[in-house]
Amino acid sequence: MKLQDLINPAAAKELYLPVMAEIRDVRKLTELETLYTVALPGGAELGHQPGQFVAVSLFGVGEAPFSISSSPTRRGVFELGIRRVGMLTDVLAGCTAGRKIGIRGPFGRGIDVERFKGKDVLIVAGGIGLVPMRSMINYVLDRPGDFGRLIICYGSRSDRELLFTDELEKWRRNPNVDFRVTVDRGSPDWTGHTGVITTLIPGLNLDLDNLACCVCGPPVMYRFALLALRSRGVKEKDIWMSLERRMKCGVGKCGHCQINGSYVCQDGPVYHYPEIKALQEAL
Amino acid sequence: MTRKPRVAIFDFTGCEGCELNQLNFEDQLLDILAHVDIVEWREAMDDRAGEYDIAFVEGSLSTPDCIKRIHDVRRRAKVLVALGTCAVTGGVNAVKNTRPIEEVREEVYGQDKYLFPTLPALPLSAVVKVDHNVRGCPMTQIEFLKVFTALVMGKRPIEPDYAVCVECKLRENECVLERGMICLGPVTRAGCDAHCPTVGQYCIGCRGLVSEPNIAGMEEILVDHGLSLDDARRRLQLYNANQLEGAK
Amino acid sequence: MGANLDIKVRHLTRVEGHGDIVVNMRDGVLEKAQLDIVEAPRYFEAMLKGRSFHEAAIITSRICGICSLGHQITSLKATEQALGLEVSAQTVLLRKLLIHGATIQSNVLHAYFLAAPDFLGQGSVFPLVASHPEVVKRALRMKRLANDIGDVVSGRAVHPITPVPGGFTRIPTAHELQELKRRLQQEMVPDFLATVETMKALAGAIPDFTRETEFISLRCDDEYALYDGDICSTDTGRVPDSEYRRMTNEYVVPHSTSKHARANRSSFMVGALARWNNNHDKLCPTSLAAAAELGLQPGCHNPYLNTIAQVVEAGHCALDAVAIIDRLLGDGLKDEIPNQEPTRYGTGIAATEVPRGILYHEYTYDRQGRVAAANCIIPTGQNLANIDDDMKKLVPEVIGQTKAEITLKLEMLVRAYDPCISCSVHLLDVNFIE
Amino acid sequence: MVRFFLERDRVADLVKHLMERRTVYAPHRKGRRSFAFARTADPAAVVLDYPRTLHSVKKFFLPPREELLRFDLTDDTFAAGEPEPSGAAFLGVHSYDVAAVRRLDHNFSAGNAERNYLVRRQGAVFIGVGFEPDKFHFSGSVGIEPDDTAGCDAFLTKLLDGYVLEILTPTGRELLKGLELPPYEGNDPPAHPFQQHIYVPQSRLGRIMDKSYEHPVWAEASRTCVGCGTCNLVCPTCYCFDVQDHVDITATGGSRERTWDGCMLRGFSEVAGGEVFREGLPERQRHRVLRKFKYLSDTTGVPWCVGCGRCTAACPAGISIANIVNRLVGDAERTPVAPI
Ligand SMILES: Cc1cc2nc3c(=O)[nH]c(=O)nc-3n(C[C@H](O)[C@H](O)[C@H](O)COP(=O)(O)OP(=O)(O)OC[C@H]3O[C@@H](n4cnc5c(N)ncnc54)[C@H](O)[C@@H]3O)c2cc1C
Ligand code: SF4
Ligand code: SF4
Ligand code: SF4
Repeated sequence: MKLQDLINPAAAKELYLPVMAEIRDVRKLTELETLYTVALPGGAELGHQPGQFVAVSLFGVGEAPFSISSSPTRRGVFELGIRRVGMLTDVLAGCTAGRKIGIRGPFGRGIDVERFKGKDVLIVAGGIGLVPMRSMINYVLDRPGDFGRLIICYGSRSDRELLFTDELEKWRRNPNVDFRVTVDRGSPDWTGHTGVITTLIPGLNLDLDNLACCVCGPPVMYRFALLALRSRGVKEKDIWMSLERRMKCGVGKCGHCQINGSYVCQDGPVYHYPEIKALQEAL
Repeated sequence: MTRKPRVAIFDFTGCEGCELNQLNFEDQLLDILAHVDIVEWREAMDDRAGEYDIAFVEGSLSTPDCIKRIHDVRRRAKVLVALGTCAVTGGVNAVKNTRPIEEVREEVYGQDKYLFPTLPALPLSAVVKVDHNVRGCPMTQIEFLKVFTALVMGKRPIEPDYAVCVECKLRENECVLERGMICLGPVTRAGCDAHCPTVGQYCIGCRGLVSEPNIAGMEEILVDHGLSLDDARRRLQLYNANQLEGAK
Repeated sequence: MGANLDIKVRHLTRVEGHGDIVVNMRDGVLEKAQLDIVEAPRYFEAMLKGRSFHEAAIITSRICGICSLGHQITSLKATEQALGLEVSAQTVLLRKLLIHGATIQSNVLHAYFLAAPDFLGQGSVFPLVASHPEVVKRALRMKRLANDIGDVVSGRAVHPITPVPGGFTRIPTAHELQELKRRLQQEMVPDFLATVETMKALAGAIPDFTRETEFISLRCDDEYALYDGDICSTDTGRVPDSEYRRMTNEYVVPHSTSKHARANRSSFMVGALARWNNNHDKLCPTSLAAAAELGLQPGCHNPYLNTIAQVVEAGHCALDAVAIIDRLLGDGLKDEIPNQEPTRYGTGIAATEVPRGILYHEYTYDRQGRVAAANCIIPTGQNLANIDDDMKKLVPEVIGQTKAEITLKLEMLVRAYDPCISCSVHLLDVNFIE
Repeated sequence: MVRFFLERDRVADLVKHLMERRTVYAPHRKGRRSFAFARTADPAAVVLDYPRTLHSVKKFFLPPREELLRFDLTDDTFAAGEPEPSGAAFLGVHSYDVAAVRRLDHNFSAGNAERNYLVRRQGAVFIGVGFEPDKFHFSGSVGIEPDDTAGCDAFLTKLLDGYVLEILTPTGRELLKGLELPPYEGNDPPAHPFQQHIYVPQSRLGRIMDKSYEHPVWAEASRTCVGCGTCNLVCPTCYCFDVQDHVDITATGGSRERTWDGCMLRGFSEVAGGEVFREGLPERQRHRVLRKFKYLSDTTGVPWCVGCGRCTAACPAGISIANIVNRLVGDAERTPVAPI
């Protein structure tokens, strides 16, 4: 029997108690999304990997998981990009600098950057999926010697919903970055590419033997992005994906985030594709 | 919050039990009053107000006059809360919708039936936008307090979307099916803390249905527990006539 | 030259349900003085038809939140009679206890929250929270305890849960009843005595008006009749409850979605004042002393004093509730299962004194135990004609006053009856045509 | 192993003995036909001969509702909830419920060990009792016999005129010291047969579950399943929970509470944007059953269904997990079985 025996509670951790952090800055990204800069007490470092997340809480409202959007190379503070969709995020949208919020984490398995080192990095981000991917993008940009080329495919529903527009502009102008963006439906003055995100993939210039790719977006996107990548010859072993599931604890206890037998908050949210290929509920 | 929210309370076609239930918060009434200004409430006061932040509305809509008045309430309210099942689903009133309206009027008023105009009993949401619901017949006090504190704090209240059985289990009740009774708890939306089964009565479904009820399954359960299919449907209809209309 | 007067009070406040007061006087001739009932009809009959006997009381309790207990108990009694279901002595005692709780709660609510603001010249009870906090707290405390009787014995005060045909789905524990008794003795009785003092101080604001009318209530030999009894009229004496139709004679009037009623004259009155006039000899000494304090005399014909009769009665209910609890505990509580095996399918009639007067339910069941015919007559409907008659006498008497004063007197008059308009509209005489 | 004879009339002495030393939780009557673990106040009210309790003893270690922390909204501070070590004697527990506690112990120790559960679990002493399987029990099929003493400190086995009391651990010996009982020298009482079974040995279940994913049984079970979640909530090995904040009516403070949750409920797997990852009842039913017989078994080596029969007994639609499994078995092994 592989059941682990009862361990001493003194050695067990307080899993559910937050640290009270402070919102330092609030920047509206779009109608729905806001970027928060958060500082831990005493200037402590969060110490995260790109792709990891924290649980954010407001007392009396609740707690929810959010990806860390800033790169670990940025010190002292970290950033969260949050879309307004419900109870907690509604109230967060009204918060201003100085407000105390509870933070637990960082949680989960982020991007295994060691396995991306020395390779071209392809990021495929749909909609709010850019929020966690931005952490990796800036990480790569801050350590240019460690990685090969950076290729970014970003898809948004419309040009009005594009996130981080000032940074997008910087990426576009960076000669070391192949930055592509598309919108499902452009406004009349949109001059860029129109179409779903998968339409960007056939036109990419890829070095298939030296590539690591990470995908993050809305649930419907994964299947199609995978098909597009596979048809370009991207190897399964070179694909990672960041998944979202409902979660309540972030520490592998509450059961909500299970995909078959796997806990997204423990084994994910960033999965190596070969690991989850066999999980029927994953994609 | 700089200013206390202005609250108004209105009643349409219903038994006013929900409003009475508000007056029955003896322990919390004074706390509630500390958070808000009650500016209009016909059952308890004379004042008539102009505009309000939160309107609590009881009852279903069943006359042309109701429809006119609810539009007026909606125009003047920032947030509109449907109070009690009559307001949320049409409630018991909607049972009359299952029979031809002329027949019903004739039965009650005979040759005088045209004296009093009537419409099918409608939930508020059939006519105006409803922001939040407090369900129950009478409205569930614990849920009212939850919605109320959420609104005072400026957050969106969440409505449970699981069955009464969940709360019944959390309280470790003996299931009334075990006592040889029937129960509508398995498809009825929770939020009452399984009040009726806790005191030995079956759940009569007064909080309306969960969002994706398996009605055929529920009917089969009722038949297995001794009702005819016809009786099973009637029992389910009591609070869900408007909702089941489409289903059949 | 005679006076002209037009009063229209739309959706009268601080009453249960929707009613308008309409008065027209032209050149000193009163053309109209009436209470229009504009509450939307709900057609309860359509809901009852074909429903199982398990559901009849659940549905009729939804006629009115204020009177839900009264409807429930009356409905259960009628159903039990129609189906030949015997109930135990314990069941009857628990029901009587419930009626006491509901009567206290309703009478206190009316006296403090709906009527008292008039005596103090206020539009609602809310200003009193600041000006008379002790009084408001006392009222809330009394209501709380009265409701707790409902919560403990019937699962919930509004739309009770546990009373079902044949008994109760849950019997309260001895501990719960002892606790109620303790609070009745330690809180309710002193609060009642304080209420008498408060009302005495306010009684000066009660208009002096009399009109002789017929009073009808239940009456029985051994107690102050609430749970059951004969129908008793101050004009014609006692008849059994099966003759209720003769004592009500309902008819439709165009200005009211509720039917009106008459017995031996053009109108009659039911409710606390009628019970006082018929049954004051059965009240407990504490209540009789309170009545004397408050100047309530037997044979009282001032409808405004209905509020005072309600207060007096609340004291009796509180003390009798203690006596009932003693009997229940003395006999030992038994975990009885409701008797729901019909021995026949026929017609049953029941009458109960609910806070506003006599409530009648009559059902006929078919052989599947489904409602085939129903007839319910509620107290407010019985009072409506009496209210109109009072208004017709009152308006000429006060015509010299300002319109605002007259309006207030009329509003207070209607409120004194504590009308329950929801009920009055929702139950009408129906025989289903198969 | 030491065995004593506990005469029927002396059961109350045992309860009293325990009550003098510890808080005692034991099965009591609840409602008209049910039983529940409750704190014992009167030895005569303890029922040792019962089919199953509404909830297992899980409720003492992972309460249905539990305060994780209390917060103060006026200054954004909080205080952690203070779980207390149970330290109680749990009398009259069935073998499958003790087996379930062992599984929960694993869950709350493995990976991130959780203080709340582990603190509550401290010092619990189990005095098991044998049971007579009814039509819902099938624990024998998952390797848990009625007289299985694993995890117990002492164990009672029913005889015609009393019980055999077996002392199994030093804790048990310590606790029962001073209770003068004669030794038991008779034979082992006969075991009662199960009426419900899973038709393959436990060792073959894994392979059957591997092939079950697309099986029609999930849809068949969903015809009458109403998604009420009862089966999750009564299960002694289900541990999923939800967390919500509750605010006091004064709006100055409140608490963060966790509540039992269940994978049969629609909202369980719903995320922002309205996507429900296990959209239909068939998907949810499959997840529930595979969690018991595959996902967790794959990592821990034991089935997470302990065969107590609660989910089946309590399901309003009468859906039987054993019958579902047997349907899978039947098709995998090509043997005819009864419909679910
Ligand atoms: C690993 C991870 C990373 C995430 N990163 C981000 C991010 O960077 N930015 C961002 O805006 N959002 C992110 N989300 C989604 C975010 O957690 C939800 O939007 C948030 O929980 C909604 O909370 P609410 O109280 O505002 O909504 P609610 O009012 O609770 O509900 C709104 C909707 O959100 C769903 N929901 C509620 N709780 C959760 C939950 N715990 N997990 C998922 N869905 C939930 C509800 O089912 C409902 O459909 C992430 C989720 C996960 C699991
Ligand atoms: S009593 Fe009703 S609500 Fe409670 S578990 Fe049983 S079926 Fe569900
Ligand atoms: S208890 Fe039965 S009806 Fe309820 S969710 Fe489980 S299987 Fe479905
Ligand atoms: S799945 Fe059912 S039979 Fe198995 S342990 Fe859980 S409740 Fe008991």
